[in-house]
Amino acid sequence: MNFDFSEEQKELRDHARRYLKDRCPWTVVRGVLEGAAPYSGDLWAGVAENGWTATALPEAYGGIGLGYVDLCVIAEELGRVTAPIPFSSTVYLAAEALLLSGDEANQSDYLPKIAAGEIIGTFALAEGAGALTMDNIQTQFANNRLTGTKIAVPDGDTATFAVVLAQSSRGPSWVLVDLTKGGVTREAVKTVDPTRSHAKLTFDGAQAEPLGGPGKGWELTQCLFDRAAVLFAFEQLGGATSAMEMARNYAIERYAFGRAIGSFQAIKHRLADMFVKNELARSNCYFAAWALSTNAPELPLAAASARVAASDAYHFASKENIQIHGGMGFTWEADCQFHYRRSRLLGLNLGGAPEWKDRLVTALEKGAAA
Amino acid sequence: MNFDFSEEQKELRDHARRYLKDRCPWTVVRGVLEGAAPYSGDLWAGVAENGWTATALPEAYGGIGLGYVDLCVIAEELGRVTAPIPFSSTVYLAAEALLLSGDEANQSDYLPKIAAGEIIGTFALAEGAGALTMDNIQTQFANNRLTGTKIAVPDGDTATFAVVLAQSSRGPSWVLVDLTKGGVTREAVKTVDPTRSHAKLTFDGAQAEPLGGPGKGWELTQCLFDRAAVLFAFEQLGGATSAMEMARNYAIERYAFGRAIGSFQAIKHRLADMFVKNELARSNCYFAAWALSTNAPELPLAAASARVAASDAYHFASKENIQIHGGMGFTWEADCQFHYRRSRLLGLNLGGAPEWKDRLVTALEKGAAA
Amino acid sequence: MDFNDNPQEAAFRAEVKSWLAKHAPKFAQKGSNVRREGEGEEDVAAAKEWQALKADAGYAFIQWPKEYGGRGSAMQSVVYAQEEAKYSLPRNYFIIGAFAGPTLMSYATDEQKSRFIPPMLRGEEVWCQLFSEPGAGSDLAGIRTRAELEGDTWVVNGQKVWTSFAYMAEWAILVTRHDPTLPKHMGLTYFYFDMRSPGVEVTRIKQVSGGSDFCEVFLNDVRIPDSQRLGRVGDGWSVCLTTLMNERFNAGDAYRPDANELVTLAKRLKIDGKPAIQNAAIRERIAEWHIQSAGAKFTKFRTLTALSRGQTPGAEASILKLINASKLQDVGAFGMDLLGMAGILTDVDEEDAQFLLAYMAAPGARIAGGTDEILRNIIAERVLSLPSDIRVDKELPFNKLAGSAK
Amino acid sequence: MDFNDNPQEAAFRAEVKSWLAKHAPKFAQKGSNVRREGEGEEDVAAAKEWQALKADAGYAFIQWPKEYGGRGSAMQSVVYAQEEAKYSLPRNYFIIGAFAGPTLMSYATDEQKSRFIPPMLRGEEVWCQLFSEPGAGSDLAGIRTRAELEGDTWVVNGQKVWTSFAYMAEWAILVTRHDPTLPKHMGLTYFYFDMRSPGVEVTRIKQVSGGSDFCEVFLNDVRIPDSQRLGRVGDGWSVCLTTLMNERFNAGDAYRPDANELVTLAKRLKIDGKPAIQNAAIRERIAEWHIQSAGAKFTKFRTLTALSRGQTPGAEASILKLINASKLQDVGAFGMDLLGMAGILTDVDEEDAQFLLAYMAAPGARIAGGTDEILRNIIAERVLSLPSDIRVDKELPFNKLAGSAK
Repeated sequence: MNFDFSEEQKELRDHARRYLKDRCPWTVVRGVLEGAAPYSGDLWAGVAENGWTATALPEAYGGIGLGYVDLCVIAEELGRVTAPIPFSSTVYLAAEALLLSGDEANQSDYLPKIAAGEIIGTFALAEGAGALTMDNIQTQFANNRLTGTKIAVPDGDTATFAVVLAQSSRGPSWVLVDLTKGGVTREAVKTVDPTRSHAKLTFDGAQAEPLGGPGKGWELTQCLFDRAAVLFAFEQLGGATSAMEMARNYAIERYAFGRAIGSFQAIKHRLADMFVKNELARSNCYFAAWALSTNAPELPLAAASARVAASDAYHFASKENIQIHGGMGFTWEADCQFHYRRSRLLGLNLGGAPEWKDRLVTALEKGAAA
Repeated sequence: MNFDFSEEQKELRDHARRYLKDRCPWTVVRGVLEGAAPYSGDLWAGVAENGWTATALPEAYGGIGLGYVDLCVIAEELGRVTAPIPFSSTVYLAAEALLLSGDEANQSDYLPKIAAGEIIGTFALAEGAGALTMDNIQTQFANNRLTGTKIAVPDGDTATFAVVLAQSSRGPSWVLVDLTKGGVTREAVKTVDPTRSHAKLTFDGAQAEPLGGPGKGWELTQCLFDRAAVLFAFEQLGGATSAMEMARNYAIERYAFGRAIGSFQAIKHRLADMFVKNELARSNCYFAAWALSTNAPELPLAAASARVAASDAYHFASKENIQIHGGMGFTWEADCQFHYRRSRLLGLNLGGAPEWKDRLVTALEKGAAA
Repeated sequence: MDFNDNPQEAAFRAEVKSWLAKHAPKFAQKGSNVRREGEGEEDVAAAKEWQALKADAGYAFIQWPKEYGGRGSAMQSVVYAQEEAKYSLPRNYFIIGAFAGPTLMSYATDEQKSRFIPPMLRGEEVWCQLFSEPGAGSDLAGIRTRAELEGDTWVVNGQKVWTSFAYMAEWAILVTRHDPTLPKHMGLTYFYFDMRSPGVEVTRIKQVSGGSDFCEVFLNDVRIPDSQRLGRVGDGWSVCLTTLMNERFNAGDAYRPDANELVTLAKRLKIDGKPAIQNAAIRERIAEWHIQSAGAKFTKFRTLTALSRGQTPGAEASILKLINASKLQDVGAFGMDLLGMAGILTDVDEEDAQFLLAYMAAPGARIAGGTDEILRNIIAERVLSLPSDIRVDKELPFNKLAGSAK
Repeated sequence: MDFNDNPQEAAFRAEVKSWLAKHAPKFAQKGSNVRREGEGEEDVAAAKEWQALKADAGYAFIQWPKEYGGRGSAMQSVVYAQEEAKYSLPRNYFIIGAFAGPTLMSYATDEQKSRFIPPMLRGEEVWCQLFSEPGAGSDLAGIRTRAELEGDTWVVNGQKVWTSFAYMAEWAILVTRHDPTLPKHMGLTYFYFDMRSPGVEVTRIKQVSGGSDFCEVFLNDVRIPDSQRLGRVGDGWSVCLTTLMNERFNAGDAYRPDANELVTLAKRLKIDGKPAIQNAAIRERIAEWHIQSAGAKFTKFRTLTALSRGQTPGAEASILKLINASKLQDVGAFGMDLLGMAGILTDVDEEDAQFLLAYMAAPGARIAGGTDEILRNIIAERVLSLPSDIRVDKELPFNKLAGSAK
């Protein structure tokens, strides 16, 4: 049985943890929360320099030949510190979309720049409240022109390009848009987590090109989200672990009624529950990392399980972390808010828990039928 | 504001509580659990003698002219002691069905006997696993003959008559069957709670007569269940309160690690949670009692709310009562099992929580639309 | 069993209704479920005017004894509040006065009472309450702010926190530690003092929700005459309990959004082309929250019935706050889940934004005015008479307690 | 990251597979998710025969040191158990021997070891463990069974409870209180003795689930030679910990029914004419339980990986038992809810009855072998290093403790 990271992966993790402890303390996250910059430029540059954006990319496109399990290791560490950088949009979404598309020309154009950390990319799906379905996509693609509005696009304000799901005469299709060209209006929007920037993108006959085959957009999106869900889950897992550690450390330091508050069962049992949720999430995440790295047929079930478990664990840990900190934890000056905000953001970026529970059971039904 | 029992009702409650403490200690319930008798004959006779079966019946039919709030008071006390008698089937279901039917001949025949405690009646609905719908009723009624099978009929083994929902040429209809006559086979069945007897009823061309109008059976059943749900909810509330008191008393008496286990927050906070659930259930029950007694248009919402809240409270209190008692609470000799069994029985007798949550929201939607 | 006023209540309600109909509209603002930010000076001025008008009519602090301008009736106070809630009136900056008043009534001299009670009632002076400290929240008796006697003047040093309206208050009630060598609860002494004294510094605390209703108050060599001590030296804890007893009277109203707002949202959204309200998972959640909301509402009615019958309510306020605060957090998060990827957006219509705002406000609701954990202790100990937690801090000198040096 | 054996594990697994394929079928019974009642004498005889066969092949207690007939390998023990679980073999009555053995190895004389260890390994003698008492379950050190020394013989009086297989055991390990005037943990002394001694009375305890696997054991003037004491007088607590350390090794398998059984049920049932599996509320619950089941399964794989790498596992066994027991109760109740009014029926097909049986068995699962509350304490204290509960029972003489007289 060998169901754990390898020694090399553990070294990568330790290195990433030390690096981020040094380069991404809470003050960096707070800088983005309170400042005007959409992300931390220094950290983004450093992450690229470390080669993290190139982790799982093929060497032919400037990748460094590690695999998806290694990318999961990086994701967990970025999640621990709520890194305020456009990593998930660029690496988990845009790069993965290009890889899935099979479009070699665009892969050659964009992937090396992503590997080098030179550009930001994103994926644009949502158009309004509630889940998008195959039938209600309003954004239209025809004659290489794109028209419509996409909301809550991660890093849409700073990305160079976006992969967009649009309706076409052949059905839902992916298209690739250069966001720096004409016909594109971008408007930064406020969200629950200002440490990660988002935008509304309005396309008014913007130049675009098809990606991944006409009418394939819906299935490609499902595949993309299965893959991205695993990487998001590792960020969530890292966040949940960090939130638990904050709460645990505070419970040992803080005294009330003459004793450390961690000696009260109301607190210590809640911390035990956090640990249990986190460990179950971790185990589901490991399985999903294995499925992602081996392209296993279990990926849809494993990805949904990891996402549901990690979303729940992070939500619980981040809210109870504030509760255990008491009034001080709810102040702007305290750092508890970073996890409370980020847990909700990551829990919604790929669609909410109800959608993913439904996907999980769909995969389970197929498995049970097989 | 006058949202409480009246002084007279409180006297009735105190009297009922004293009476049942005397006549229905756990040994009586255990006698039915372990013995062959389908119910406690002594207690049933005593309850009838007290006039409790006549509480809400019209004086014209031998009733004693009290109202439904008074019947709720009785129900709560019977629920506290998990009274092993055919009260709910006879009073909440059979008598209420007769009253709803508007059938004066049958009312005159049966209600005085119910008021006097001379007969047991019941209502037969379920035919198999899952919820019955208008379209899948298999029991057939034609030419005054009834054919089909009803399962899990409360007190079906001892009842003199049953109101049965059957399919007819005019649609779902209620029929009244004398269970002591030919064409009826009754088979006592084992259930989660052997202190209340249940039977499978097989009708093979049994003589039956229509009740409440042809094709009205489905709507009548919904009305009946709204009314019965309120009375069941008071039994559940009484049970939940009693289970909480058992747990609370044990937590004060039992010592571990040199202190009463009730001084550990894991225990005391769980008891607080029990109390909160019970109080919310009580408040929902009171509203439902008001709606039942005044035939208010809010009855469907109030009844579903009371049932959902009281089912949940009783389930929680009965299972955590065993947990707080530890290993001793799980032994056959301990009395914790009576609530653990009864909470599940009452929670299912009118259909499970998912059905009732759905009914609740249906009522809420109507209210919100109005 | 009904929902009707008794004759006295009905008469009082009619009187209140007609008085409010005449006077309130002038002060009523456009209502909103959600208060997004602090308030301006116009609001304060309007609030003072409204409070004075109420005081003149005997509606200011109805639960106070008649001799101090109240009506001595908890039930009438509730009836008035119910009716007043139908208007969206300027914010009540005088709530601390309502608790501080009875403390003065019990412990102050006649002269002090006639100086302070009338302007308190009329809202002419705003009061604040300097109890909690960074190191003493749930465990209030753990406060460390020092008071040292020099002649007939106490010199006070320390830091207080979670003080509502401190930035605008003229006067304060204050609990201090006069002797750290005594056991925890025995070394406390209670005062009132002028917030405009030298050495008082007030900072507003920004919260995660963006609000800044609370303040930090730093006390540096603040001098308080011994004549402004309330209760004896060392009796501070029992004076605190007098104040807190009056505070507990306020049973929280239901927070919004709640089950009904989710019904509205679910009717509007679609899942797989069908209205989300048809989705069984959403229906179950709505049902579960509805029984809490309805249960809370009717629990309040039961409390009012007890008041109406002259009885003392039990731990109902603790129950309501406990369930309402967590429900707010859960409903907020769930509403965001239903909105899907759009759930993260802040600057959208209030119908959608209310869930995010609830999510951001809820952690505060679960803490302020008694944490979930303290409320469960209260319910367990006061209602169910379960043993208190093991106390290690009752007998040792305060300055020898673990953690007290921090 | 993969699920493969390392080469040594693979070789051992192949060896085990082939041995089992040859010997197990003769002993395998018809399998069932649910064990409804106790077992008969044929089962015991078959179990003894099977255990002897395993001992001869070196598969009896694989984790024991080689010199006592084991293989000294936790990982091989797991591999064997995985393979053995593929057959439905007679019940393991020898499990207590597996814990008692290492205690004897540490504390008994060489003569005693050679007398008792071999028949323990071969299942020729069944052992039981007399630890818990009616007044001492979670708080094991609170036992009251008295041992008094008369010459070189101890006379033991008291009552033990929750003893597996006591009705058939030939030998027992036992913890007693030799001095109630010493503090709780210091007054304990540990023995082994012959269950056929005069004064031993065994009663089977019937549980709510109908099962009666556990016994009560009454000890009336039972005489035990001082030579059968294990450890020094007063060292009973640390000898207990040796035994319990070996017990914890057993990580619980997942209980059934679980999410998969609900999928099967929901495919079969209809709600409003449509398969229940399409109902979103049911899907949510299934998803929530699936992440627990899958999480538990892969947590076990992580534990096995640690074992395989020669590391010591952490608190995983506590996590798994904690979630599995409550899940069993919740899944049972939920399955009954789906069955509706028919959910109350006991004598129906196992596919339906399994939910009711789970509901009735689950309260025991939440208590036996560590209650939910004790497990959360273990996780909080051992994994997260949180402070222990305040202990009031560590220093006082046992007979002066509150509650100890009861």
